[in-house]
Amino acid sequence: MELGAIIKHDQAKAPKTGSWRYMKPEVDKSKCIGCSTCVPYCPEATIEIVDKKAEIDFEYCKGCGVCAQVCPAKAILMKKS
Amino acid sequence: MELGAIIKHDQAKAPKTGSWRYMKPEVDKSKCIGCSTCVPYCPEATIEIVDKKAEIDFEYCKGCGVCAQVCPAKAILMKKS
Amino acid sequence: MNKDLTKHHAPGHSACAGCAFPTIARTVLNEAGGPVVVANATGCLEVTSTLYPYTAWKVPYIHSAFENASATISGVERAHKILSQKGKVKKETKFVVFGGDGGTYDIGLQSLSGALERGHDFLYVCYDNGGYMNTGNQRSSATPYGAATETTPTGKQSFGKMEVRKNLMEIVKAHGVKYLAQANVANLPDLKKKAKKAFETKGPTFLLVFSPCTNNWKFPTSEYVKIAKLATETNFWPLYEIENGKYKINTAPTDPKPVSEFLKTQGRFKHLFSEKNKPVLEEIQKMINTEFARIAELTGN
Amino acid sequence: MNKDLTKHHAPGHSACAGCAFPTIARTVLNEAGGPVVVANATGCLEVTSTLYPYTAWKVPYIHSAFENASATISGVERAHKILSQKGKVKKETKFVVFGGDGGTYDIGLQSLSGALERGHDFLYVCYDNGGYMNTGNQRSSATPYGAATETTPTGKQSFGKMEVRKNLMEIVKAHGVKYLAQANVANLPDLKKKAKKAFETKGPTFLLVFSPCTNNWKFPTSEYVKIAKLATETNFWPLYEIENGKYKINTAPTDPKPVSEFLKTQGRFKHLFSEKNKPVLEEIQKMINTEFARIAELTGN
Amino acid sequence: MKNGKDIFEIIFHARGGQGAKSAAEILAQAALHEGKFVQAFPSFGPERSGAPTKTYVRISNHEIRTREPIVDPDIVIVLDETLLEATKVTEGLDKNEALIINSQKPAHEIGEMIKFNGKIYPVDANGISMEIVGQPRPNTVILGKIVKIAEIVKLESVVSEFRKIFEGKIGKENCDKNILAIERAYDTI
Amino acid sequence: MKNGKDIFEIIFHARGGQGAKSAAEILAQAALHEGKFVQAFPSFGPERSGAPTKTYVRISNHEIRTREPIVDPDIVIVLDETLLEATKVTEGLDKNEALIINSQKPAHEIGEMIKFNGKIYPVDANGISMEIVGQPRPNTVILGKIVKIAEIVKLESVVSEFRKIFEGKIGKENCDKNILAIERAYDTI
Amino acid sequence: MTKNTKKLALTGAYAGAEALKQINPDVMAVYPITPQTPIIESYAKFCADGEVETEMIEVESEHSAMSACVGSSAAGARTVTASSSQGLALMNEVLYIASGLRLPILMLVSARALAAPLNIHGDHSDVMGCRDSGWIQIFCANSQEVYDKTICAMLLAEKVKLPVMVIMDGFNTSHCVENMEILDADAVKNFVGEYNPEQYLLDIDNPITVGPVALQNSYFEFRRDLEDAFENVQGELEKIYDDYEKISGRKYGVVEEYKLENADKVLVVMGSVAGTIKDAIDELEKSGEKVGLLEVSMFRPFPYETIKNAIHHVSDKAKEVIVLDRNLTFGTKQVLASEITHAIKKEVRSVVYGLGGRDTFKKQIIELVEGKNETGFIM
Amino acid sequence: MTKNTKKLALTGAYAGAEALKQINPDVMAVYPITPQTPIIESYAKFCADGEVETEMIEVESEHSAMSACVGSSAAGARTVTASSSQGLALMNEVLYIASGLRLPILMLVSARALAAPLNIHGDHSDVMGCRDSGWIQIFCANSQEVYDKTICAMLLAEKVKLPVMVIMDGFNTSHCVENMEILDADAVKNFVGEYNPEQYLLDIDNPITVGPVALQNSYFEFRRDLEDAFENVQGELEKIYDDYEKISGRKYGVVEEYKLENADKVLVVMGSVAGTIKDAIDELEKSGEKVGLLEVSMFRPFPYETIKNAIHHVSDKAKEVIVLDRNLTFGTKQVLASEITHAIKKEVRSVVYGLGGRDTFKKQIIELVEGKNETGFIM
Ligand SMILES: Cc1ncc(C[n+]2csc(CCOP(=O)(O)OP(=O)(O)O)c2C)c(N)n1
Ligand SMILES: Cc1ncc(C[n+]2csc(CCOP(=O)(O)OP(=O)(O)O)c2C)c(N)n1
Ligand code: SF4
Ligand code: SF4
Ligand code: SF4
Ligand code: SF4
Ligand code: SF4
Ligand code: SF4
Ligand SMILES: [Mg+2]
Ligand SMILES: [Mg+2]
Repeated sequence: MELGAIIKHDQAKAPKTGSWRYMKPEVDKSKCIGCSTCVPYCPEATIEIVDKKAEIDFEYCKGCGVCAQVCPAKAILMKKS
Repeated sequence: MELGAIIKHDQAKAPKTGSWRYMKPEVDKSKCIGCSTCVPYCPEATIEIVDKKAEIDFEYCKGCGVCAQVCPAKAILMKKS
Repeated sequence: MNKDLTKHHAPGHSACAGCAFPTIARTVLNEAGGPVVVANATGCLEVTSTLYPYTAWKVPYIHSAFENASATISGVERAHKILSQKGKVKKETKFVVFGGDGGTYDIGLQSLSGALERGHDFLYVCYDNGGYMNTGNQRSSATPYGAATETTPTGKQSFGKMEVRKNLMEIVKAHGVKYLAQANVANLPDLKKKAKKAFETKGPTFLLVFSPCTNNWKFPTSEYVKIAKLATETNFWPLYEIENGKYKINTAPTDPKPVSEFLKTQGRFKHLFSEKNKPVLEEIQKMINTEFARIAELTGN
Repeated sequence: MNKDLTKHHAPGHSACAGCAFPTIARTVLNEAGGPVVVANATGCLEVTSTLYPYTAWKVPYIHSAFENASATISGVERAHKILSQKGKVKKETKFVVFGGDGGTYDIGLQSLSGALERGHDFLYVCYDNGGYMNTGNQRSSATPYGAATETTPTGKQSFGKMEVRKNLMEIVKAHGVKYLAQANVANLPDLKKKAKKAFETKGPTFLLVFSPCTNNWKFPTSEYVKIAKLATETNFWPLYEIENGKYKINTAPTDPKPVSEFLKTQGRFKHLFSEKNKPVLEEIQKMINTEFARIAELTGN
Repeated sequence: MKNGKDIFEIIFHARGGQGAKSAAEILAQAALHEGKFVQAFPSFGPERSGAPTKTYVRISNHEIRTREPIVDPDIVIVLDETLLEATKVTEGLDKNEALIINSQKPAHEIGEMIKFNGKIYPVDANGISMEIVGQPRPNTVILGKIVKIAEIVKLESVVSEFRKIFEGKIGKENCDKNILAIERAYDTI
Repeated sequence: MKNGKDIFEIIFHARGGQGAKSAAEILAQAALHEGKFVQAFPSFGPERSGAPTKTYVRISNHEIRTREPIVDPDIVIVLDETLLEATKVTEGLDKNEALIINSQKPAHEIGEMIKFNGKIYPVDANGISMEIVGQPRPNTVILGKIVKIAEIVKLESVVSEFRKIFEGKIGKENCDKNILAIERAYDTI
Repeated sequence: MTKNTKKLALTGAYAGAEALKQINPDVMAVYPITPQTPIIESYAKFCADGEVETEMIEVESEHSAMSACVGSSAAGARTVTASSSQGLALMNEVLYIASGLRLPILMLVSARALAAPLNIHGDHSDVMGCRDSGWIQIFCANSQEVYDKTICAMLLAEKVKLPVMVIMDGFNTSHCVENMEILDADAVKNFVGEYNPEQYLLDIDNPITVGPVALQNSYFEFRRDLEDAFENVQGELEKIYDDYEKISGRKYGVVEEYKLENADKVLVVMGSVAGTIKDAIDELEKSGEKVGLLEVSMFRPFPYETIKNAIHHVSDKAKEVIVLDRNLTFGTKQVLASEITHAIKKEVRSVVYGLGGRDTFKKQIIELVEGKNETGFIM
Repeated sequence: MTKNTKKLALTGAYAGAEALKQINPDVMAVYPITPQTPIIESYAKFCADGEVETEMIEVESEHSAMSACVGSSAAGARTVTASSSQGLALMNEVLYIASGLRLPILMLVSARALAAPLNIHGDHSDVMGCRDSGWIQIFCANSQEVYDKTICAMLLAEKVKLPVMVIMDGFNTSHCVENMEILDADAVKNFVGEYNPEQYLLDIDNPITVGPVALQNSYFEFRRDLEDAFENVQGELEKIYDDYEKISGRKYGVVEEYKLENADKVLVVMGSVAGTIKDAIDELEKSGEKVGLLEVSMFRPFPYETIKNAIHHVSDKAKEVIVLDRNLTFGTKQVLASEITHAIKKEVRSVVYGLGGRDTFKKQIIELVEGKNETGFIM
């Protein structure tokens, strides 16, 4: 065991919180204007703008729906996963 | 012993702090104008005005000299006891 | 995962889906502009980010107990000072505490007060979700008047919490802190500016950041941004700062919405919309008007 | 012994000859105007008044620990409330805490803050002698800037305490306390008035009372009144009150003496009168001017 | 109890916030009401909305003394089919034992997905509760199905416990709707 | 040491704030300097200015191990004659042992007052220090007398310890004056 | 026996809250901490609904919670609280003060591990950490015991003028719903009676000073008084248990025995694991191993004599006395093992189990008894 | 041996401060309490005069003092503090955290009674109250030992990565001026060396997380690690003592013996009363009573084996092993008596003395040994 329980960040040890997901955000790339509004609000920091479109890392996305809620273009839809 | 060390006020048990006294306040009754200035400032609450003159309870007076210091009439003198 | 956003606090943490504080933590840390050490009081942020064997923290991080984060950072900061003097550490470093409202307004207040008084060079960030959320939603002294919590439940003889919120901003200000500000997770540009200013100020600084809790305020997981916005739009949570004793309101609604707009979004206030509790609702609106007027007056405008 | 003055606290206590706080304690209690229960934090007042088997207290009195007097009185006050409701106790009763500055500004601050927030009906009296006197004169956050104490001694690299006093009045005020005031043992009519007002106000109230310490400030045992007077005459210790948020200066010197007049009466400031420490002395005068101006401005005059 | 068993062990799989705890408790209270011995406890952890959780229920004709977590359940309940991916819900279940799952999918499809050849009872608890209650309340609705399959308590006991616990909280009308939904789940095949 | 004694025990009676502790310490340090074993400690209590206090000093040729308070002193020092009223300062003193007291009164008068027929050595330590130092410093001044009577340490050791401890604090001039006063006390009969 | 008892399924936490409700104390000062929260949350609801006449003081820390209890109890009010783990550690100083002042405060403890590292689960580190603070400590194995012993403890505290902790295992007991029975409210009300202290702060006409300074001349005597008070505890508690049997039909002792008579081996434990062990013992019996169980319920004061008498017939001949501690002390003997050694004046086998909520299985107990685990730990 | 040693007469408190000065730690976080104050006051003076390079943090409570130490030590700084009594009780929670995090913090304790009632004098209640918090505890009998053991303890802490308390009796040792010798500053500097932890917070490029949450799956393991760490302490301390002898000429052990060889009776104690007892033993010897003394210096971890070996030749035949505790626990065996019983596997005579500063006289020890005091108390 680590001395005094001191640990180091290791993303490989991260629980894949994608398994929490109940609803899944789907970016409608045709609607997405790449405005980045959703990016900083995602609690899991899973959204990146790739080629001017929002892209979600489903390994960690918990499906909260915050992104969909804040998107000015209504480009994200929450679907039952 | 008292239960839980709970005690009650009993003046008879009070240490006679007069024994602390190194200098002794002497009220010069001829000078004292009975103004009461000294009374509330005495840390030991030992001064009373009796017949319009300050009177000191030497059982508890520690001889601090506060009374002499505050007396507007310079009616109290601190003497080596 | 988003690289820019995960330089300090990474996903894999176990905050509730839709929780606000991860956004606060990483936004603040991003403004440190260099090495930064974090101390964290026990609470939701701490428990969800350091579940052995995984830590979400990519920067040096210490958690000791619930009530002592400020004392803990005091030790770290002074260690840095002396070890720098002795040439044993080289890098200039910033120090940040994250504490929940319980760990700040209540059980950690004395530790904070002491650290402010001693003048350590650190930023204290209180993410305020108005209650002890980690333990399941008990009242704190930051819980809003009228809110139902597990220890201030509504009942035949109760309309929820009956005491008004402690005014932590004023308490911290009274310590002569050079820079302190109230911010909101919904307004990130504002939060960033404030964090930056705080980091640039020598000595202790303080941020009080509004942080909705989906789980215990009882609103859908998707709503934290909307609800946080409403808090400022209703003047429930004004955005202001106090710099060298001078108050400044950063942005305020020109035409504030009634506070009920904010309250009605959350289960914890549901009972206030009964006929019986109308007076409580009115009371709340009054309190909010008064407090906002007080701050506005202090800005000298 | 003087009957009127010893209804609550009697001689036989072991405070240093010439100590100020007995005067404060009995003067305040005399204004209760009826039954009163005292809670006391560990400190000089407590230790000198309850040396087994003798207690100087003629009223119900409780000492629990150093840091918890406010929490202790919270329990007493609520016990009174419920036992009254249940008809088990009959008398209306006032509740007072006496705490030293260490037990109030520092280790007891959180307990005080909590009690204020909960809104208990009690008066907190902090007798401020600017340090931990019971343990032999260590610094507290009430110790004046520049004062030498055993833990802020003067030395090759030190001119005494280097941090400014915590502003306890502002901190307490920030809690929304309805009545609080700064008083001075040298001005008993003013102290009485304030104590009375405090007792008459429902909810928590607060008095901060200047209390010279012959032993550790290092002045002759006869001088406490004179020195305390000087504190107000130099604006080192302004007499003011805050009632429902409104500031009022009660009496102020029309032509304040320089603060050095006050400082030079005490051994703890002796070193400030060296050539080297001239800037410190000037700094102190400046601080005092600024603080008095701040209060004066707040009175709206 | 079913199959003359002396003790019946159930595991609920759900997400934090989905109310597995109250479902378990209603079940336990209903069994108690019928003179049974019961035990119900969560698999303790810092529960967060969304995180997978387990809840254990034991029902017995005799005093229950053990405090072990259940490792060999007689029935497993899955309140949220999305859990199937992350959690091995059939652990300890043999093919004579049953899996009840809130899902619209047919049993065989689920069976293939999770590679389980025991009994699978899907019930569209979300659909039922949305339809009848107007809100997703899969946790209580699914109770109907459990009662039907497990035969450890009577439907009326569950219904009456539900009423006892919730009528005060959610009002009679809403309560009636919920009960209707429970009954519907009981009836669906 | 005097009378070939192996251990010498002293009690100081004083008031809080009168500096018995530093007198005791100077004595101890001086003895240490001469290769003796020493021990000095206050009778512990919440000491306040003015309250009567006791301080114990042991000086020995051998290691001192006991921690007992002194009950059978060889010498008793009274730094303040007003203490005579309240305190039994001669407790444990037999008539071959000595009482040194800061007083202007003659020995016989004191002896009568406290009903003690042992040796009494009054010294006007206040007077001496007022005269030479300009301040009352009976605590250090009386050391001269102790040295003279007890013969446990040399005067020069005491003087040099005093200088070591105080010269930095009070300045050379003041220090010299104090030392002069100590010597005067040593010389007075 | 009283009629109108009610059969319920409750967690230990709710059972404790229910007992408190029926006691209806004057004051409850609390601060939340897992896994004590359901106790205080239920009680807050009772208050909100006017079901109790209790002033609930929701303070800002556990240090203040116990301090407010001290104030309230000294003031003359029947006073209760509840805590756990870090909370218990934080109020450590005031625990000693409560006992030193001889205040009959009742505290429910939902026992939990102590940091660092942080762990919210059950073990006995917290209560063992304050075992010498002058509080009576009573362990419970299940919800029923929590309910019953809470009621008895209130009476005991006031009788012997000492504070009492009633301890349930965090989560294992506090959060486990199980069958139990509660008494009629009136029966409990009569049983606990009114609290009328002889001396109390609010007796304005007879002012007292509570908590003075006692120096070399008297402190020692007050400490001995406190030790003397502990001498009476067992007798008084047994009397109260006898009386309680009359209204409840349930009989408790300072220890509980299970199949001890003919046992070759004895297991000694405290708390909720007793249930699992009983199952193990029954299973072992089938395979011919005669194992008995001694549950220590009253841990402070420690009932050496009772324990000696309960197991001496076993320990004299027994192959083994196995003592299970749910707590790990460092660089010394384990706490319960040490006490049992003293009681029976023989070495015991000391085993540590269940730290930080680690589950303990019947299988592991059987292995232990069968000598298949010699590590000294059940992990 | 190093030259330039200096013979002084110092109180225990000053001796401790002197040792700290020579160690010259990076950080000292403190809060004043009688009778610890002279330690921190002297140190403050060293700082004010620039004689040490130490950041002294004067915090607002003992809870914060230990918390700041935790922060500082985790940050990588050599960290010390000092406390006593109520202060030690107030920081109770954080003591466990310091050890759980394996932080080598050194604390001087001026041991004192615990309230209520309030008493400022010496006894061991405070340190006994935290004996299970995962700290090494080392007792000192006089100023010399305080000085020597403080130096050795700093090294020990860093070697075994555990926090250490060096304990002197409040007033009896802390405020008693007596002969002792200090080493040359350089000798101490070399002896304690530089502190270079492998992992620390301020190592910005290798970020670590200190103080995580460890649940059922790992907490138990971390506790066992801590217990394992305690296993090495005695060996490491003995090595350090050996090395220290080389520079000081003074040899320490985890226990100290006096006239044990031919003793018929043994007295076992900790702390300053040892001196008085030695005098008593010498006097008893004259009258033909052969009594020996065993001083327990390292109390945590408890050196059972060493003690057994030291007195088994006596205890086997001895009429009596008399164990003196300066602490009174309630409703259980006395602490040291209990430990000694375990060490020698025999009953001992348990006696409590010196509570709240009560003086202990040679005469009383003699009476005790001669069987003239059978009360179990020296009062
Ligand atoms: C001394 C102590 N008391 C109580 C607790 C239990 N506890 C842990 S976190 C917490 C509440 C945290 O509330 P807050 O600071 O507002 O943070 P949040 O969880 O809301 O983010 C409580 C009561 C504890 N860990 N330590
Ligand atoms: C927890 C705790 N820490 C420290 C102490 C020691 N202590 C007792 S009184 C005191 C200082 C009191 O200072 P203050 O409150 O200003 O009162 P004063 O003695 O100056 O009147 C201290 C440090 C204590 N009793 N308890
Ligand atoms: S659903 Fe939530 S977690 Fe997933 S991407 Fe959107 S905001 Fe992020
Ligand atoms: S907020 Fe909407 S439009 Fe903007 S980047 Fe995100 S998904 Fe695209
Ligand atoms: S000398 Fe001091 S104590 Fe005596 S009467 Fe005057 S003021 Fe009072
Ligand atoms: S102050 Fe002076 S004049 Fe006035 S009453 Fe006192 S002694 Fe007399
Ligand atoms: S309980 Fe609230 S604050 Fe805590 S993680 Fe969940 S949403 Fe965030
Ligand atoms: S030390 Fe100071 S405050 Fe304390 S009793 Fe003496 S004079 Fe008063
Ligand atoms: Mg919170
Ligand atoms: Mg003070």
